[in-house]
Amino acid sequence: MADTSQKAPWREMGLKDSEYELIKERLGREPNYTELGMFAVLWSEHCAYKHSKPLLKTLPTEGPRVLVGPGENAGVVDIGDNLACAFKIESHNHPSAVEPYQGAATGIGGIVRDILAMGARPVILLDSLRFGPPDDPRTRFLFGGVVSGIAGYGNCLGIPTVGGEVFFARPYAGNPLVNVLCAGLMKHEDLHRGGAYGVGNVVMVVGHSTGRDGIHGCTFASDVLGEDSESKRVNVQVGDPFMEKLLIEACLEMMASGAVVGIQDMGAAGLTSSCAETAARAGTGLAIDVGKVPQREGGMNAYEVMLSESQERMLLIVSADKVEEVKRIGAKWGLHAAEIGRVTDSGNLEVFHNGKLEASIPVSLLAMGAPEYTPEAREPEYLKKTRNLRDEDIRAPEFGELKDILLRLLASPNIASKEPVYRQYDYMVRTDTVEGPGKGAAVMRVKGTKKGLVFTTDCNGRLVYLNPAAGAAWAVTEAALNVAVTGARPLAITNCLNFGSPENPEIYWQLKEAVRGMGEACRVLETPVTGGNVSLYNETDDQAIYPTPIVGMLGVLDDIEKRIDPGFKRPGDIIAVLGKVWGDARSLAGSEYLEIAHGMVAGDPREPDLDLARGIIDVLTEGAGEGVFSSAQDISEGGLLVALAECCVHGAEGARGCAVSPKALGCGEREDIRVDGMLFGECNTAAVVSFPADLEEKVSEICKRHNVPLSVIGSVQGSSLAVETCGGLRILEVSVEEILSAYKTGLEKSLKG
Amino acid sequence: MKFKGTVTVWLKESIFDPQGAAVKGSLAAMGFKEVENVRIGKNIVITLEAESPEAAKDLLDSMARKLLANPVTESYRVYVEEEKAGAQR
Amino acid sequence: MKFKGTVTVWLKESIFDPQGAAVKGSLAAMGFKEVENVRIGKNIVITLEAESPEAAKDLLDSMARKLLANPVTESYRVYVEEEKAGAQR
Amino acid sequence: MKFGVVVFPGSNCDSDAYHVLRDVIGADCEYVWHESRDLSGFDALVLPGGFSYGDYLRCGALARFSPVMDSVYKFVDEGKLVIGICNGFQILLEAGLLPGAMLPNDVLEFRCQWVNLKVENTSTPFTNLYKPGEVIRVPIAHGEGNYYAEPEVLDELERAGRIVFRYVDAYGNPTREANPNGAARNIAGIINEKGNVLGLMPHPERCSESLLGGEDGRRVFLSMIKSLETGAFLSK
Ligand SMILES: Nc1ncnc2c1ncn2[C@@H]1O[C@H](COP(=O)(O)OP(=O)(O)O)[C@@H](O)[C@H]1O
Ligand SMILES: [Mg+2]
Repeated sequence: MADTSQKAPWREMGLKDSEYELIKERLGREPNYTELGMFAVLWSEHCAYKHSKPLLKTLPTEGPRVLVGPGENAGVVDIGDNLACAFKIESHNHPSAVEPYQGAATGIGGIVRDILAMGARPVILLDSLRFGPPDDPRTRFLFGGVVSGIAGYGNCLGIPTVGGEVFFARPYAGNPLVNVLCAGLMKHEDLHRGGAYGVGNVVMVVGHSTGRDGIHGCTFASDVLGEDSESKRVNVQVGDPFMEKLLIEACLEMMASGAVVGIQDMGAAGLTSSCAETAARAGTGLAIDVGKVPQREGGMNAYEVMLSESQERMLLIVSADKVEEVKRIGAKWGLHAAEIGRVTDSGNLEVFHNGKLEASIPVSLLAMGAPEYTPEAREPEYLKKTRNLRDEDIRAPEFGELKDILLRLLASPNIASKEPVYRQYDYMVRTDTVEGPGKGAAVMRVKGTKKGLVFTTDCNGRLVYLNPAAGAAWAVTEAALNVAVTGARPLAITNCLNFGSPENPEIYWQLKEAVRGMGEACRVLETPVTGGNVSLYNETDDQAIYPTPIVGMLGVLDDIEKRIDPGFKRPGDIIAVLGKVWGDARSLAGSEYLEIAHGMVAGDPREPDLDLARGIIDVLTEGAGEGVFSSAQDISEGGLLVALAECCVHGAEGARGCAVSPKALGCGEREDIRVDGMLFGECNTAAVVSFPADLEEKVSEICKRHNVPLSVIGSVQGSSLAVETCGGLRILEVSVEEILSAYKTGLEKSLKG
Repeated sequence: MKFKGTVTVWLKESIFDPQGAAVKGSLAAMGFKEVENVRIGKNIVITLEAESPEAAKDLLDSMARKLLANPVTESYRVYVEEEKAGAQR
Repeated sequence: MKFKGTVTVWLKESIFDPQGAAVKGSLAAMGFKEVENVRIGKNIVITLEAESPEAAKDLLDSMARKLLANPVTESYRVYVEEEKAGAQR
Repeated sequence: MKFGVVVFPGSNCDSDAYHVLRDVIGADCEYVWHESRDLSGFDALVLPGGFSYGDYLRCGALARFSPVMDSVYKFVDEGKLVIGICNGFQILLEAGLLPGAMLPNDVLEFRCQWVNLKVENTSTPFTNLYKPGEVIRVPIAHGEGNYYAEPEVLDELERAGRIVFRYVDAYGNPTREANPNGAARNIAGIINEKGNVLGLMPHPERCSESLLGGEDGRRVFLSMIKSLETGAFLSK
């Protein structure tokens, strides 16, 4: 072992001097090199949440439906009928920036194993992606690689990728975001936990062999490993989806056999984190021998085996008398299932290499002893400028320009159809996809029940950038409305907090504010946070990304036959807005319109009216249950006009046009209203619905009951989208063909440049 | 002059090659017990115009670096030969 | 004796190779105007035990025929060299 | 009468086929592990979609050497019914039970979408419940469905009515635009000479319930049952 007192190897490993001192003090001695490596990975921001834990504690995590909250591998929610849904979102940003295909592919692999670790069968994937400007060649390379990586891995697993997001903006150019959500289904009694329970139980590694991949380069010290390890060092892992598919089937079979006491995926920090976390959860210790871990290449030392991030492996804690059964199932699926140690009562993680003790650390210190930081928070300078957007700063467009603006918005890669992405994903495998990607939230049936599960991911980073608390609340609200416009009730969320460096006070302020806004929205909408992931240090050359707290939401439809979708259904149906459309300059803050038509990212987004959002959700779910609505769509990117255009795009044959007048929304009554604000404003707590004329009274009665304003703005008719002002002047008419063409070809065109 | 360049692209040695492993397994199941290891790479054959073998090699090298191989996970090699009319591959 | 066998697998000449065409297109877009044709094949490297180079070649040929190449669309070639300990690829 | 759904390592539409056969249609159905060699209890087999052996090397190439395949040859010889869907079709090609081979989609991307298919031959055990020339809507999901065979083989398939499904537009024309992957002559599915082995890239099991957006695929399975019950279109 190298003498660690000579130099400061912990610094190369990413530990601060103060953290090293803390380790020494708590351990009562100097850690050896292997131990130091184990601390370095487990005390990294990624594993220890050093900068975010104090904030995360403020999020609401409880609710009558929450079976398992944050702390386990994934949250679990009761969906009735003795069924439960495990779901979680996770980032793979940095690996994807280096090698987009493998980075995205192994991102899928990782989140799928998290869901598997809860005892659930992984059945649904969503991908939430952020890239730089589409005309940048680097973006095209990253975009192409990420999408085919998700397709390559997810399709092979046979888990449908049923939804997601793609958003392009300059701040993501050097640092794309790749967040993936996985959900799984199980019966209540199948729930498993990641705990190393039962002294004497056997520790097993199942799945792939362990190689040198993923051991972070900077943690190597050449004097320890020798010259030739230099060439062997690879920081990108290559995914093997075939192996993962076998791993899923094998682990589900092992769990069903009753052999598995505890189970944990091996993700970041591989064996070190899975051993430390399982033992810490159970309050036990583990003694393992790395010589017994199946290895891909010979001659790996304890340090390498403990830190390897080889993919497609799970750690199992198995009843001593069931080891043979686990081995038999492993062999059936052609997988390693190796006994590597035992659960002990020592409270320590003891690592042997062919019998020789290489490391011994208290698991509580390793898994829970990392310091927590509450850095300085300072309101960012840029807000002074961006907040200061006045009415007169936005040139009001001529009526004659509106059509062109609408078509440009529809063709904007942030709004245009994402079909070029999702047609590469097998979104139908498993035969449960009732509403796949393309229209809004995904609607999945649950075989054997009448139920539907509804999933969406949402976050508009531009809004969060301009007002972190409001933007994060909007992410929750938009997700909830996306779910509700299918007729489903939002149940719970998972989130992935993508931010820059928390050591920058302005970024920490963004993080703090965003968490506050998210927590507040979740409390009012009664959608607790069941888990998630934090990804910090997303920046290149001091250019931080837009703060992007992505919300993944789960909703439930009691009767899937009663679902609704955004497409207009019948000519003659009444079109109305539920909620409030502000229509003023402020509602244009951070809008796609402001960026596309005026080249501005500015304004101070209002906070969503959460009580109103709650009311709208009640109206939508109740109305859908009673079958009153023909269609429903929330208002988000692109505002009211784009929402209407989307209702046309998804409309039934013969019901693709509409004529509306926003008069009923207060146009002409309020001084501050402007046409572009009315048509393109995004920060509105509102949804567009259509319903047969004879149901108006009923709809209005439901709205009254929930205190939700209902404004009739027009009807389904013709084959174009037509808008009139209060004066009756037709200010815009666009044929549905033009709408379709802009919307369908926008993404491909912008990527081709 | 016309050249036939071949760029062979491989996953770096330390990276596990799932394809190779699966093929090895099948070969073993088919009775080819003699097989110790299998790795699968790409072979990209490019016919091109260049002034000299060295120029051709430089061009191919640059194509490999920029497009044909991903330096993070792959390594490559470039071979050049003069293309004879009607030559057999 | 230990051998390193290489089986190269190609789409038959008569079959259009869309991948090769796409790579050619990308290369042209990147400014490599000198490129006339691109074809992409597989390179399968197999280390194996055999009594002699001929025996190794026969084994590899049989693997290629049965598994490594699809005779409907692909042709293959087999190369054998003795594996020297520590040899570089 | 009993269906078997073969499970290869990496199959992932096995449970979909099983679900349709057992829960939607109510047929007797069982999974068959790829190492099993006894197919004596079965009248019809489904080789399901997915990524058998990761589709490494070539789609279907490694699965073709699974132990169960020896018995599948015998099963076919006995005149029993085998349907290969997507990856199952690729396995049948690799196994030589159907002629030709698959190339990567000409768009060089995986494609998941609904397509229109024309049922070209309704005198088969798999299509006898369709109307001749009927256009149906069925999903595809594959990266390598670009069917290839030598021109003589294609001519022979045409002549013998062995092209069972073709990609067509809404009006039944086999246009270039209607062809999602570049398959020769818009071929989506073919049958063997004897008429008891069908391979097709589209997924009938994904459109056998109205909740999933269409039911056009169900009659493939119902046709098989009818044939088995009545002996119609079965060779001996
Ligand atoms: N990366 C992606 N993967 C799969 N589906 C996507 C992706 N991006 C967008 N979609 C789908 O395209 C549709 C429109 O996306 P978006 O405008 O973000 O929808 P929403 O209105 O639901 O917020 C949704 O159905 C969404 O699931
Ligand atoms: Mg949206």
